[in-house]
This record gives sequence, C-alpha cells and structure tokens, in this order.
Amino acid sequence: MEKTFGKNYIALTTSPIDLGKIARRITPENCGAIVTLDGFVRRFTNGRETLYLVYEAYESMAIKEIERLVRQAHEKFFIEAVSIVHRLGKLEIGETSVVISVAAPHRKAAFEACEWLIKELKRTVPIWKKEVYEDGEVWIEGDRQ
Amino acid sequence: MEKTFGKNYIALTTSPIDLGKIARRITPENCGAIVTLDGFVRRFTNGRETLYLVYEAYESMAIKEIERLVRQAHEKFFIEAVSIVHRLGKLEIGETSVVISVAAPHRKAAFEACEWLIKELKRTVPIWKKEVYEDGEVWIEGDRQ
Amino acid sequence: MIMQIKVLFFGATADIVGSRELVLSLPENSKAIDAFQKVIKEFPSLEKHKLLFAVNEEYSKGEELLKEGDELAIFTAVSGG
Amino acid sequence: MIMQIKVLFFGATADIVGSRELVLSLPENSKAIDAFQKVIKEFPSLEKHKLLFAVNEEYSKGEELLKEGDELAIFTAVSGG
Repeated sequence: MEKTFGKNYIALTTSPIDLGKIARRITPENCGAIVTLDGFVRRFTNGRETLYLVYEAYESMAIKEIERLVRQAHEKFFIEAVSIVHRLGKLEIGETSVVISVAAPHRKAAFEACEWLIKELKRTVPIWKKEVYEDGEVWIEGDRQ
Repeated sequence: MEKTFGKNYIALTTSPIDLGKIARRITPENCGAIVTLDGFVRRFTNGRETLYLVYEAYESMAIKEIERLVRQAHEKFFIEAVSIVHRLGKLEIGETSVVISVAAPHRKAAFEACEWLIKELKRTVPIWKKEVYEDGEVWIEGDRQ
Repeated sequence: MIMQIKVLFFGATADIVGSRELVLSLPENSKAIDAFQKVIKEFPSLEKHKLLFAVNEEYSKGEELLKEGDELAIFTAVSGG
Repeated sequence: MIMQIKVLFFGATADIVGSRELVLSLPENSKAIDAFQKVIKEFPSLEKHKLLFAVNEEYSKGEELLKEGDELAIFTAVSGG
C-alpha cells in the first residue's frame, strides 16, 4: 500500500526496504540535505535475545495516520519533502523496519522534522510489533525505547 | 582513502556514494536506529544556478580531522558507531557529497551526534567546494548554509 | 431497530479474541463506547490491556453514534517504528 | 643554516599561487608564522582571503618552530559537506 501526495511518498510493504532508494526519492532542487532515520531490528533488548519480529498494521488507518503526520510536519517545519516506508510481516535481526527521510533547504529543519516524525509515528500509527524469543513471544504495547 | 577504527568507518572517495550501503555498514546488535545525513548538490543557491561542483581536499589531513571528530562524538554522545564518507572531484546536481551515519542504542543520541558531526565537519575538515556556473566559477569559503 | 457493525482486532487483541474481525449487532443509536463495552463483556481478558479504539479509521473517544456498517477497531497501544 | 619546508595550497590558494606545492627556504628556528608571511609577501593576493594554516596536518596558530621537511598548508575557510 503506497501513496504519493505533493513531493511526499509513504508506503507499507512486506518487502525488504532499500534505505538508499527511499532516501533518494526526494532530492528537491532547492534542498541540499536529506536526514534519514533507519529503524532496524535489534538482537538484544534489555539483555533478552530476539529471534525475529513480526509487524502487523491496521493498514488503511496506518496510511491515513502517516499522511496526517507528514502534513503536520510540513506545517510545523520548513521542509520540502518526506518519504516514509514501514515494513510489515516477519523481519530478521538487522532488517530495516522503518525509514523516514526528510529533505529541507536547511539541515536543521530536516533533523527536527525527522526526529518529530519518528516520535509521533511510534505514538499514533496503528502498527504493532511482536517479539519472538526462543521460549515465547509477546506483542509489544507502546514505545519501549 | 579510507580508515576503520573500532566500529567506525571513514573514507574520501571520487566514486559515487551509495547512501544505503554506508548507512548499513553499521548495525550494531544493541542498536535500533541509524540516523543519516545525506548532503547533496543543490541546483539553486540564492537563486543562482549551479552547473556542477568540484570538491578538493587536503586528503591526509581531512581523514585525520574526520577521525578526530568521530572520536570526539563518541565522547560527547552515547553512540555506538559512525560512518562518514565524503566525495571528492566533480559532482553533478543531485549527487551525494557527504554521508554521515550514526548508530546508537537510543535514537535521540544518534540525531544529536549526526547533527553535531555535520556542523563540525563543515567547520574544520579541510575540504573545499568550487561552484561552477554558466558564466564562471568560485571557490566557496566557509559554510554558507 | 438493530444495526450491524464490523469490529476489527489486531496483534494482542486479535490473539485474545481469536479472530481479526467480528460482526456485532447493536440497537440503533448506540455509541462507539457501547459497542466497545459489549465486546469487553464477551472477551473480558481484553481488559487486562490498555486499549485504544478507532471508528472508521479515526481514533475515537467513544462518544460518536454508530451507524450500520461502521468499522470499530480495538487495539493495544501501538508499537511500530 | 638554511632549512627547506614544503608549502601546500588548495582550492582558492592553489589558484592564486598557480601551484599546489612549493619548496620554501628559511633560516633555522623560523616559526610557522614566518614561513606564512614569506609566502604572503610573494603572493600578496592571498591576503584578500581569510586564511588558515596547518603544520604537518594540524591546524596551527603559527608559534611552533619549523624543522627541515615540515609541511605547511595554506588555505581558505573550509567548505566541505
């Protein structure tokens, strides 16, 4: 599921995410910097080893929420384009779960908007993560960072 | 010219930079986020059109300075690994001039360190940019952002 | 008059309910919160979790009136990213 | 006694000097600033720019004594990134 609006691109996908390709979708001519957040599957959380993750989304609502966040980011920050892709399904250790790229004329706004977007995405977008361990599995509730 | 120290990687190169490859060199097992700054050649600066750029470096000193910045970043921020590659030679519009990727257990430190690194790189690393226009060219002196 | 709405579950709530989608019959003029409480009554284990809900893909506090065919989603705090 | 040092130029300073590298002869016990001033005298256009310099790949304020074979680099404010 994907959507383009203005210079922005958002998508949910079960395929591996190509970080460079997402980031470089947006190179507006008046910009000189893209800031990208690459979230990936960590092996150890609080000392416990994760075997793999499963991400599930309320897809139609998640796309709407991500679009809302991108539109809000354009209101709050002086940025030119945003590209957000979230992976769904089974993810191995080290694989990218989410990429958020922000292009802006000045890098400060790109940093701020990117950090705000990942914080808000983790707070409001209806996507859930299940951590699978050797001896069980658990759906994570809320941002545990 | 490249150098690896600890989990860090730094390089100067005349070849095109593969953003995703640089960022994903560093996926430490205790980290969940990489923040990447991708600086690229903008077409318009203050309304004037650039045809292409030429970057030149005092290479041996530039590598030393970048290493020093990376070591300082590890002292200042709770981060795990840094990857920095700067392009040299002729760059076309839209091509990446510099990539700075920072992996950290918590994303806030990665954002802060990445923003600090690009600011310091532009201030201290002996690399110079020549902007070439239709009717002339000029070596840029200092960070004009 | 009775109306039917669709109830969706995801992640932890889908595991508890044993299904990702139910059809719920409710009296006309029921609010979202009424539907929510009816579901909770049927699956009391849901109450062990901090739950959020959405009506027609928008977060809801429960005060809106539902109409035939509406979609209510019940889920735990999100953990994407 | 006379010693020789290497002087490097980059970007704008290389364009002004018309070369990327010169050999400079100096009396023993010269400081970096003495070498710098000798170069400026030879290429006065350099003075139109805000210049930095480095001795043996380290930024310098000019007070260190140079020795045979040292490398002095003269350049304008950096503009990488």
